[in-house]
Amino acid sequence: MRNKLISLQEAVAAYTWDGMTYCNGAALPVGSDSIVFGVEMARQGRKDLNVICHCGSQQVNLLGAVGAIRRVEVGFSGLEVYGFAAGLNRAVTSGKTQIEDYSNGAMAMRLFGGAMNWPFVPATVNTFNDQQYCSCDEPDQYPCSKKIPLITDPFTGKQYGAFRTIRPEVAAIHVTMADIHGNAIMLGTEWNRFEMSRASEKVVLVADRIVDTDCMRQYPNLVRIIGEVVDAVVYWPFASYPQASCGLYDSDEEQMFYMNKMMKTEADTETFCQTWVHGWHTREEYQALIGREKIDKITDTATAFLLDPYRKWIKTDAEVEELEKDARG
Amino acid sequence: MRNKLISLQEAVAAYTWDGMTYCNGAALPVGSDSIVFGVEMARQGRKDLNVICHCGSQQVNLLGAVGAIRRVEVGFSGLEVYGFAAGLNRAVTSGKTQIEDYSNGAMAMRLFGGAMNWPFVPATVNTFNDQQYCSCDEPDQYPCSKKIPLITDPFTGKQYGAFRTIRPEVAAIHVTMADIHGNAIMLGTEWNRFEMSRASEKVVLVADRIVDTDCMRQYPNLVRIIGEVVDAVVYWPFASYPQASCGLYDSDEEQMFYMNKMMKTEADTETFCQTWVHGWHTREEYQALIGREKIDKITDTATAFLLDPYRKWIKTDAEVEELEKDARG
Amino acid sequence: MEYTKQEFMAVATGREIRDGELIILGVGLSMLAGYFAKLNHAPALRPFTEGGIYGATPVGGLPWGIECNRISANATSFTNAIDALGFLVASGRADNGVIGAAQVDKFGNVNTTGIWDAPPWKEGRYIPPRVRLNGSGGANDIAVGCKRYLIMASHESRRFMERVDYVSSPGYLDGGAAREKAGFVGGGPSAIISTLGILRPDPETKEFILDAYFPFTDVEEVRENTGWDLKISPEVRKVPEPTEQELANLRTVDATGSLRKKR
Amino acid sequence: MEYTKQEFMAVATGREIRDGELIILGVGLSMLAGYFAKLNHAPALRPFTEGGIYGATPVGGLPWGIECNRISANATSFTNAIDALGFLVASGRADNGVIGAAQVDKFGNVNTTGIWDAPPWKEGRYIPPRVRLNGSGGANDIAVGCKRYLIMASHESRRFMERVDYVSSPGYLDGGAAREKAGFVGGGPSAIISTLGILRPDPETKEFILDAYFPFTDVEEVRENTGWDLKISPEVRKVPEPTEQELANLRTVDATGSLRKKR
Repeated sequence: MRNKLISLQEAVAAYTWDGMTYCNGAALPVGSDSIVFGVEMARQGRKDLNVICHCGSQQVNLLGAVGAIRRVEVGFSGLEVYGFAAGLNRAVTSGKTQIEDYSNGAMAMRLFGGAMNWPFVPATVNTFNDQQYCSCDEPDQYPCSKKIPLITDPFTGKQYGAFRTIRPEVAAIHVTMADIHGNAIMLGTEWNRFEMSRASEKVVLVADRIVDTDCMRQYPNLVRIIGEVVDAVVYWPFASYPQASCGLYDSDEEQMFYMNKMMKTEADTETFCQTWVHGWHTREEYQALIGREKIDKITDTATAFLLDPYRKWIKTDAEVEELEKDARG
Repeated sequence: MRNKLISLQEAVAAYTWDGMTYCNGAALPVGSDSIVFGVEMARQGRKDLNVICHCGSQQVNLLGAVGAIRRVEVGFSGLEVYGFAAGLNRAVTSGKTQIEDYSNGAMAMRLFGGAMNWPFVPATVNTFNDQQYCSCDEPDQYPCSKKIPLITDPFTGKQYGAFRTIRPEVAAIHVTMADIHGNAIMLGTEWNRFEMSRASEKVVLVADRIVDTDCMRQYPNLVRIIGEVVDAVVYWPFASYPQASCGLYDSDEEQMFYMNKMMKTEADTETFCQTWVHGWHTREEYQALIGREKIDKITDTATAFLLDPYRKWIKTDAEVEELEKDARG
Repeated sequence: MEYTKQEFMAVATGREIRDGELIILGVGLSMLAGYFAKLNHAPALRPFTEGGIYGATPVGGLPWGIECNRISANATSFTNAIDALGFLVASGRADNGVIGAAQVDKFGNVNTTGIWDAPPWKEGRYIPPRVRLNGSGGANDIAVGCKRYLIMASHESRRFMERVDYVSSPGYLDGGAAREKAGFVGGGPSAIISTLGILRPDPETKEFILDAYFPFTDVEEVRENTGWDLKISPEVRKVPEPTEQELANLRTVDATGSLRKKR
Repeated sequence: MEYTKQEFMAVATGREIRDGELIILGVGLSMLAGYFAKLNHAPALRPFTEGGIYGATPVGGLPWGIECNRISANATSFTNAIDALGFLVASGRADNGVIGAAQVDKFGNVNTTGIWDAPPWKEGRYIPPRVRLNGSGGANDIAVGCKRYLIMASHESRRFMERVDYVSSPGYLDGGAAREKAGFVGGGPSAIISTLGILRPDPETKEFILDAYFPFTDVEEVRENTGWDLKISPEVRKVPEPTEQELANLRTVDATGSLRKKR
């Protein structure tokens, strides 16, 4: 398979566009997510996005705060112990962003159904309550009959709901390690990254580390995302910052609170973006911005031992740069 | 969690019964399967079984040959390059065993739906052909309307099929490595063992190796079967013999052909069983029967390196015996 | 003894958790209550998170989220949402769960989605909320699927409402047989543990009534802080103080003292 | 040049496989044809098996099965049947697949389930077969889902039938627009490669007609060994002999010579 390494800027330029259906994640707001990809989307000024995610995380918080999101389908939009997502919520309450609520389980099942190319999946959750009755797409109908319509089980005659399945146009998926072909290993829970990688028409991986394919051959059962379905691989250490990446770094508590606080107003968002969206271009600049002290702190994680078996296959920055050159041809 | 080690004989005595719905596997006929568990079921004279498997393997071949199967739902009943399953086929063509055909994909999806506790799963395969039209449960109706009934997609109005989901009473699942709590690692393809472990009411693991739980803590992403859903763990090296176990041993070509040849007639099956079903009791006796030469040959496998990362956590036979004693209390 | 209301709520919730249960825990208080129970009286508890973290206990204090490294450092398995929320929860397999509530009503319906001036059910249409909360996350799956589950909420009359603005996670819906009619596989909420006491559903009407109150309050104060006409159990009792052992165990789990900082 | 009919069939099938395709391979001939293609002219082929073995090439000869260790020794990923047969195949994502047939009819419907004296469609009821075969395995999923697929079968009139006893894997059903009406996501079989030649579907009627025959046979022999009134393409041609390079490549994949032992 071909070498799929591509720069972050090129990846966003090539695989995202205004008005698209974009899928991110897919972890919880404190963990693994392709945050840096969303930041670059903000930098390149993407707008009118239809976002699919079971959990928004700081990525959707930022994209919401800068007004890039037309509509979002979500299971959980908050930041867990870090609070409500101030930027996204500002967009939602102002009416700028339409929000369609499902549960986290429902989002996973709908992606599963999309990966299967099923017309719908049976809904045993989200029914007979406001997840079913409220739809931003049909605001004038309450209870809504179209969002999660009722169907009859042909075997028992009982009534169940039906979820619309999801086939995103593009998913940007954060992984711990990838090889240049797009085979990837995730440490920590997958959430629905496995299903997402199969449901999406295009898949861009955002990897904290690039490893040799020999790593995959030693641990094929860990390779849950396969090069066969991946279009591009972006190498970006701290891709999930300020959130965590299992085995590599913890969430940056200070930055998590600071970022969310800045998302509260348009003006503060602007200030935040000057530094954190527009104030860097390269991996080196990004890490310089985070700062050595912070990096030392967040990489001192209790999960570091989980990376040990794979360290010998990890490419150095210089090696990855060579591979990136090869990929450009 | 408690120590769930149990002897093979006790496991079969405690978790199987005449007339039950039993799920095995779930690999293909050349690979991973809980064969020794089925052999012990034959030894204990289980009968009238309703068997669920996507691939029968030599286990269902034997159980069919000894007349233990009333009905089997299956995706593939053969032995791949080793030929048709002579014992099962004898039972099927004689009318002793009813066979309900689905595709391998359908069996996996139906187990997935069972694990979800969904009433049915949409069927985009197996429809408009004889998998849908023929049912051993409704032999007088052709085309059968009840096996894979048609349903209407509430979103588009198009017609699809609906598969009955599966919730087996007991599954005996072969795994490469398990700890005493029932956390397990599979090397090689999972087939549908992940879904099966969640769909079944009771789960018995049949493990080629017992490892320390520290192995699971180093590789939690590999632990796809969790102690939380497992009832009992049987330690049995060469549990999949004469089929293969990825990382441990190849299929025994000679025995695969010999066994299948013997299944062709009732008399030869009887002869085979005298040695291979009734002729041993302990792990040691079983390995003695296979013989040192064969063991040396089949364990000289090209996949052996896949086991390397886990070897340091593997318990010796003596250590497992101590743990088995502890489990008995 | 010195403790915060939040600590008492965590201990009281933990006491509701039985040894051996397969239980799904959410972030924050839910996790603290669950791991407190495991340490305190339920060593065989089988806790997991909705992303599929199994066999883990938190290290270094309250996890910031359920995929925080603090809950990932000693897991025996990492799987995924399909597994945890689907196979184990939505399926009806999990014994118990713990969810939080921004609003809860007298039938145990929970709102974590938003606050409306004109709630959808009253307005007959859906408009953006005045205050956006988080959405249901995995709580809807837990509320529908778990054999039983526990609700934790701060006891204030603006939160304990006759009817919540939006049902994110269904309790007993309109009460009586309504939940049964909906066909949910799980049994519904078995208790609401608040910062003031414990409410349990009437077996027939499914209306939550006051079963017990915390030692630092009384029935009247609980009623005053409840937005519906709260019924009191004839056997209403005072919840026993946390023992020193219980508090010590709670604080072992809450190593960063997150529950001590709040009121 | 010396080769067996089976070897020619494998080479001819391999030639149908295009570089870069995402292709699902079954056991036996199917795998040999696919890996021959990868070695010979399609280095960017992306083959996988129905159990979810990716990135592998066989070692030590023809794998005994698709979970044989011979195909598991250098994989880049092992997943599962839901992934391979569901996400990649039934979904319509895979470009190509190769299946075998015990019986195949003029519309490319394949039977691998059983042989009946009174087939279900004729009898109007389902009774056990006289000869039980294997069932569809993953072939039904492949036949329904792959963008296109190839059928390999031994060319004998008892196998090339007007109508098969049992449709395990649907081709074009009753021909014409029948498959389209069924709504299958995949496009149907693009060729039947037999031990005597290559049949392709008429674009309108979907009836398979003889497109080419192998050098060691002729049109008449092919017709004689076909159980329906086989139509011949006006452009019918002789299939070029395998080159030495092709045979060498095939035999590299078929290291144990399994195709040389058979006739």
